[in-house]
Amino acid sequence: MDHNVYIPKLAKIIQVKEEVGGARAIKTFRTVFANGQGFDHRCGQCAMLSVFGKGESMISVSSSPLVKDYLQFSILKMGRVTSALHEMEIGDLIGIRGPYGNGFPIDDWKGKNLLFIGGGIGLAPIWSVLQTALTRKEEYGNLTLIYGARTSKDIVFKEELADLKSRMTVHLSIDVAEPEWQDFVGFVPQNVLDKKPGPANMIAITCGPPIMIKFVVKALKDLSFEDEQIYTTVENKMKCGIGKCGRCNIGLHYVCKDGPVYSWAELKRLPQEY
Amino acid sequence: MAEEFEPKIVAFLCKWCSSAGSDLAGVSRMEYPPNVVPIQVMCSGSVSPLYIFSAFNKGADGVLVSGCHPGDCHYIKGNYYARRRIHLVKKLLEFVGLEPERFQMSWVSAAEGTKYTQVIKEFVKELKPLGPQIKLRRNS
Amino acid sequence: MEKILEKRSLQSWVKKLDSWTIYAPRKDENGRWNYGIVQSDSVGLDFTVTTLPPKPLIFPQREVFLEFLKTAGENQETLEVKEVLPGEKPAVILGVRPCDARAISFLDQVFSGDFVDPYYWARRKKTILVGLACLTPPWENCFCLSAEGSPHSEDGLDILLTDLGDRYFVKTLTESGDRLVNEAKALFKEPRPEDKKKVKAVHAQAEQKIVRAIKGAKKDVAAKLKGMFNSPLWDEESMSCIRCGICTYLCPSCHCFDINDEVDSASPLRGKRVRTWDNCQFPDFTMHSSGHNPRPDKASRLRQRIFHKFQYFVEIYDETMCTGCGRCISLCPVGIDIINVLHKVNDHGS
Amino acid sequence: MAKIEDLKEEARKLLREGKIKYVIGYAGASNGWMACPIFIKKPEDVEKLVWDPTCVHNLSRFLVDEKRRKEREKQPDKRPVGVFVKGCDSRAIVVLLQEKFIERNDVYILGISCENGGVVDEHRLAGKLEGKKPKKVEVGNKGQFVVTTADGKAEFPVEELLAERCLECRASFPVISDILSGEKLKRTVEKPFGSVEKMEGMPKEEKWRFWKEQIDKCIRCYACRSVCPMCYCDECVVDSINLAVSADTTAEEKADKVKWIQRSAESSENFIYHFVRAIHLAGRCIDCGECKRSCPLDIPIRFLNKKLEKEAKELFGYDVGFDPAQPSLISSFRDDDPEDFIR
Amino acid sequence: MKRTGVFICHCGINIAGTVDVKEVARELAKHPGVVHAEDYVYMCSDPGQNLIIQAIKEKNLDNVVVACCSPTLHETTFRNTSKAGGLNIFCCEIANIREQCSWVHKDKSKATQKATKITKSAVEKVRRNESLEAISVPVTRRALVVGGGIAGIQAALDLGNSGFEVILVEKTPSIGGHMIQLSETFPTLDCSQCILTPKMVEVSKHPMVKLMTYSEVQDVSGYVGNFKVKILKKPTYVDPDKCNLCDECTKVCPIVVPNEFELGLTGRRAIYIPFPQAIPASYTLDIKACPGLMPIACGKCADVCDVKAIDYDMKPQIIEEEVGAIILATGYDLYDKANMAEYGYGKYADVLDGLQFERLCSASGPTNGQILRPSDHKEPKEVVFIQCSGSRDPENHCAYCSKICCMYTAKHAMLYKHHVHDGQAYIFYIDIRSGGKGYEEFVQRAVEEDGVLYLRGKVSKVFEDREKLKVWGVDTLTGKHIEITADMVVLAQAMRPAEGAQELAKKLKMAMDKDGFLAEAHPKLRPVESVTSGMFLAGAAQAPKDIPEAVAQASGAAAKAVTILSQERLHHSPTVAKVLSNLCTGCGMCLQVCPYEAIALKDGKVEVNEVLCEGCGTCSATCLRAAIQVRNLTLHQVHEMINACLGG
Repeated sequence: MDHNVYIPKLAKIIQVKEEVGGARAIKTFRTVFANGQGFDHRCGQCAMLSVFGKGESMISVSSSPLVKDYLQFSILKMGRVTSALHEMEIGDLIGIRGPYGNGFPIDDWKGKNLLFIGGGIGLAPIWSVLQTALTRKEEYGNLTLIYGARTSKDIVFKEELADLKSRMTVHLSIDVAEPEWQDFVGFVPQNVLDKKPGPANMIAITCGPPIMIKFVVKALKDLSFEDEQIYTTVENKMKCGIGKCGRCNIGLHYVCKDGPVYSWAELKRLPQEY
Repeated sequence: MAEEFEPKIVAFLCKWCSSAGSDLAGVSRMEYPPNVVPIQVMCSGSVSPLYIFSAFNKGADGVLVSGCHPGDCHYIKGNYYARRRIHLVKKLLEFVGLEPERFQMSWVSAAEGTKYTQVIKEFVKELKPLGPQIKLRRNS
Repeated sequence: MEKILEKRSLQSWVKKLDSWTIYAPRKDENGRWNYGIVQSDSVGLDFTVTTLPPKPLIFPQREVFLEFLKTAGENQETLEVKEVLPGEKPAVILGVRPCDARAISFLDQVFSGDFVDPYYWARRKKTILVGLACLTPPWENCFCLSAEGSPHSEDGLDILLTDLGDRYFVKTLTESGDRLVNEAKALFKEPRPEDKKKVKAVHAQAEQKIVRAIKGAKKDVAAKLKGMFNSPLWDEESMSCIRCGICTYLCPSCHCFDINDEVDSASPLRGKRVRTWDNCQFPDFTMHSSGHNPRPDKASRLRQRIFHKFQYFVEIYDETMCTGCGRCISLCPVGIDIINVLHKVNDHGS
Repeated sequence: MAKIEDLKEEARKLLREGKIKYVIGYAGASNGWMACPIFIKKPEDVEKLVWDPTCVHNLSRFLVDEKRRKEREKQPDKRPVGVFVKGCDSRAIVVLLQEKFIERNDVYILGISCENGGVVDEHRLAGKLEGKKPKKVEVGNKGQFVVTTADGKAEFPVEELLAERCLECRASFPVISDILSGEKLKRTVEKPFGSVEKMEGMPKEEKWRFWKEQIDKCIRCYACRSVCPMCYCDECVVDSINLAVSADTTAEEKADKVKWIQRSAESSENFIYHFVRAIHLAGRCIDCGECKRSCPLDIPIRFLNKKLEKEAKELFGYDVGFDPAQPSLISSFRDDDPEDFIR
Repeated sequence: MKRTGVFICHCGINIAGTVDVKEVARELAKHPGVVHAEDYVYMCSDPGQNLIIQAIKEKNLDNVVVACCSPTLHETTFRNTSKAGGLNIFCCEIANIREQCSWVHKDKSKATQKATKITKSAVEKVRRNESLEAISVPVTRRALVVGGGIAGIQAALDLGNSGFEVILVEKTPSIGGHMIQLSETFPTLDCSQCILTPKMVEVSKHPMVKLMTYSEVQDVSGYVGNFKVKILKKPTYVDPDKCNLCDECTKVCPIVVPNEFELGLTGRRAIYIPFPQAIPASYTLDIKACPGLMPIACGKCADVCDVKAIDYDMKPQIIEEEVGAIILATGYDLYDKANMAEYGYGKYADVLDGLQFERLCSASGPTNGQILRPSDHKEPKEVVFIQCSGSRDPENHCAYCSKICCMYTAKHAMLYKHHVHDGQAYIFYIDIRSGGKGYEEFVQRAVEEDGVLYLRGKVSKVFEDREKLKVWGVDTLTGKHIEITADMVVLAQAMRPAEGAQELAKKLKMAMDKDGFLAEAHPKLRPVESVTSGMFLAGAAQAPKDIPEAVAQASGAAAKAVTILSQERLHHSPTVAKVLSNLCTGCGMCLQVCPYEAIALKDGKVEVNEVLCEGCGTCSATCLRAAIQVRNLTLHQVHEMINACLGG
């Protein structure tokens, strides 16, 4: 029998960066396998991270597939495993299984304009596409990012975003006004309506809290986007990651295997189980 | 010859009486077997049945709960609640056939270094012939 | 091949099978049957039905996936992760009811596909299923016929035995089946024509005796269900559900599981990663660590159970994930009756 | 056997007047001969209600669901629910009141006395019928049980079929109710703890062998705690996953959730689970026997609870489920509680 | 992962002699999360402490464990050390490897293993400690004293003299309590009024004391340092400022009722002054006795009052006060007459209780100090005193000893002899308890100088026989039946908690013992404190006492109260219970077990008053859902400690 699907490969943490502190802390980790590399994944795919003694947690890969020499994960401290991950330091070993899931159909998007709409930690899954599109800028139309967080402190990839502004259109927002804040104040969907991106030859990729996605989609529809033009990712509790343990299904879709990426058109056909 | 069996005992000692009592035993250089690892709690009344079950589950050969004598509780009546709760736990464990010797409770005051020593000596003595506690121990 | 085995020769046959661990139904003090390891001299097949299906013998409630050990050296700590595949002796399960065997054939599909489950197959490949056809329904809630099975279904089995009074009609269905017979060739005689006739007869009679049935073919039920996701039916039917795990844990085809780390020692860190059964009726099954739960109530969980068996599974594998064994009905503490629920599904809108 | 016609009439009236949300009662089941719980919202459906010796379920369990439902709903329907209770069931309601889990006006109690002593035990009946399937179980005019099977009626003296817990029941009538059918017959039971005493008699190692064999069978389907009206916690202490989680639950709180036991259904873990449940039911279990009945593997869980009920009574003079005002067993003490076991 | 530093102390050879400290350090170094482990000969020495501070800084430790002697000795030391290193004091835990290990074991390897486990379990605990700061609440720097007897007066004076405002509440019209009723006091026979009245005046004039007579405490809310008190001021219908004590009103008042002060030996009017030296010196109109507060009904008193001090429209007032501490000195009453039928008490006029006899002896009493029979005002020639009347009789009356009866009975007999030289005093006693300075000598004087006849035995019956009282008893020494024909019988009635004291205690949520006396927090170590912090006990409210004891306890209580009032803010250990409200179902079991009333139910969940909570954790063991736990000793922590103790 070939490789045992349940046995994670050991990976070393080579970089830890605190993106957000406090109660809803977010850290970004970079890891490499023994061979000094990551694995080959598609944008938007996930991996099952192990902290031995604590368990496993499904995390989306935020680094671009084009980057070969590490895998990057941005992790919100939420439960047993993620808390343990947040305690990890450079040099510590974790286990990784994957990549899992379908990922974004970026090849179908060639030549199209890409509109990224993220909220909070939702930037992580977007990040891999965004980075890829940036590196292959010539293959895509213009790129726009609309990203928001509760407060300026809750914004992830702060430095990266700063330097991104020179390379693509970036609209940031925070929920409530702050003295230093120059950009938009309000929720992400409001920012979308405010910036009025046109649907022409556009693909919108939105990730974030379910409630945000709901209203972002509403906003996009108001801006007369078609369901097929809108892509998002779905989260559900996962254990096996390979569509067998039976808990992450939305209808007959196993999010771990058939998801997490769905076009709004597909998602509308599925029951509300996420 | 094979090494003699040394029972592993966890002792929950209330801070004000029993732990102080065991300190006194130390100050008076009384000797007793090193099988007991003490855990200081504020009051015998704070010893949850979960602690006891868990200790056996994690391989304790014996568990001791020790508190102030009735009427002496630093918190007025904690040890009375303990007395009731522990009694029920003891009855339950015995009911399923765990050796009664394995779970014991004692009143040891801050002045009773000698008694503490005595309790431990007897406890260890009674446990040795029983051998390791495997009934409730997690096999790992 | 088709053979005849005198009932009295059963034990001699089993005696020959010493390279296998033999499991067969045993009766407990409460008169309930369950599989256990048996010695040849205590083998008998005069049982009704086992409370637990043979499922646990291939898909055990607890399966160790791997062991991990973290050792802290002077300055550098090392982490070992060791795969633990089951290495038990090959097994024969005697007296598998056809419904339970069919269920195992479903599990075979679930644990294959683009991700093959090594633990399941390590056991499955080494297990031979010797079925026993039902002549009378083992209990009042059997409905295998309407679940596309039958009291003498051969799916998933290596051998099917049919009780002909003083003898068993032995039909081998796979190579392993043949092998098992060949272990004790001498004991098996060629069936006489009347034996074959009798088998047909008893099989036919057995089918007559099954009283309970689900209305409607699987396709229709599946189609009906599709439109019923938001039906009030689920709330009504789940009112009396107590959200226990009986219906799923005891189901021969339910296979949902959980994966957890079990720490044996904190320092040095040593432990196992284990798979345990889990089930869709427990509230924590789908609950996110944020506290959000896509299936927050009994209704949505009952619906998931029904949909998984009679809608999703049908669409994916073209089978209903139910073989009509009737366990969930007979053992439900509050009398929730899947057949009834399906009737209501059927009558829905009509 | 008490008649429930008047209770049905009352239920009909209450439903008609919209005084109650629904009625929890017993109805004939489709899956066999035992009654099963039914939830009646419409007056015309009250007809479906039955009362016979197979009405084993403790329906007060469903008051827990009702409370959860109310907590989930935005504008909950706060009307009381009607519930049929036997003696034991009513004592469960008393404990729920004692622990302020429900309020008296959350529930309209339709009480029925087990005048002939209680309900039947499946296994004992099966034993009597040698494989024959019962169709119906009734109470005959002489109080005996009349069992109808495919080949006619058979009669059995009550004691031969009664569930063990019914034989040991000291108050087989509702101790609290809004309307009562039947007499409040106080029964004298020679051995209210007979079953437990038998086991206490066993030698230590025999006891252990017995319980080891039983507890090893446990597959942790949690039917025992799911069916138990006293196991109303949203999150059981032995669960390693937080169920009672709200937005303000911190990651640390979740990460620190103690894993008292592993999920694996192993002997050691099963024991701790059943110990914790037993000790948490001390002074709360009202011996409705549902845990034992529901157990698909017939683990006699009830004995663990009964044992502690016995100790509560004998050591501390504590009776469970009679007085909603009395402090709980473990949150009270007497200066002269026995302490002969203490060194 | 939290970075822990472990420091193992040799304590010279005290630890190192039996425990291989190096080995312990090596083992701990391997423990997850431990980034630093070292041993040193004396950790508590300055160099030792500096090691810790350095390590905290250099290895930026999150917390430290010091394996050394018992926490009772150096926990504070090392917590301050870690504080000096920049850590919260709760980031330091002590592993007791001396008293509980090295000093009690000989086998070095086993002792070392044990020390390792103890230390590991301390590591597991400290890693999960929360950083906490002491809970601090402001203090209302005023006190309430309930009861204007000698104890209450003393407490009020001590507090006032310490510079704190005091509210002294007395339910009767005058302060003075029972002591003011006494004639002379044992063992010195100095006049009670002579020694008390100056104190009464002092307290009434004291600038810091606010006197509220004829008032009752209605409700107390809040907690230590911050009590809110509701006091009911009953109307006296007489304006003390106007009243000039002309006494005209009593002359015209048509109503006569028994005089409480004289214990019914005389009567008083509906409008009255309790006794001449009453403080406040003013009259009170007893509304219960008065025919009606209106001219039509009577109104005579108002008519004769020139200064118009009488005001029928006076209304009861509720006065709200805020105080930081409360002293209860509610005193005692005598055991009810009705219960002593066998001694004819209440039936025969000449059967008196001790207080009544005091009044007879008192120069200001109804008989101006002559001892006369109430029935016929003849001088009694033979008087029988019965001790333990209602005391030490668990079957029929009170189980306890009323403590002062032996002494005052001796005094009574003595006083009687001083008044009636040819009279004979008999005392029935069970045994004589005369512990106390000069007490035993006093009793001897009674016997030797005044020829008082002590009869060891119990009186079975007292009955009237031709204007005399027959007393039947048994002399338990001789076993002989005794019959005495007496002119007067005086009963040393048992002392009971003052009437109404128990209701008050309930309002204050104060614990009482089985006899209804207020319960002290600890019978030996905290005798003047009540279980409820901030509330203190003084005088006979807590148990039968004589005057010196009552005074001493009053001063003790006052001193204790000062420990609270002398602070701007109260500081309280933060290791108190916290509620995980998601898990709480509001069953209230924790509430029932809490000894400090620190837990309350609020809309279906419990809440902890962190100031009242002492952190005993009994609630956490009681809770079925782990919904209430003590900070820094949570179930999770203990779970991990158990693990470590078992080498897991």
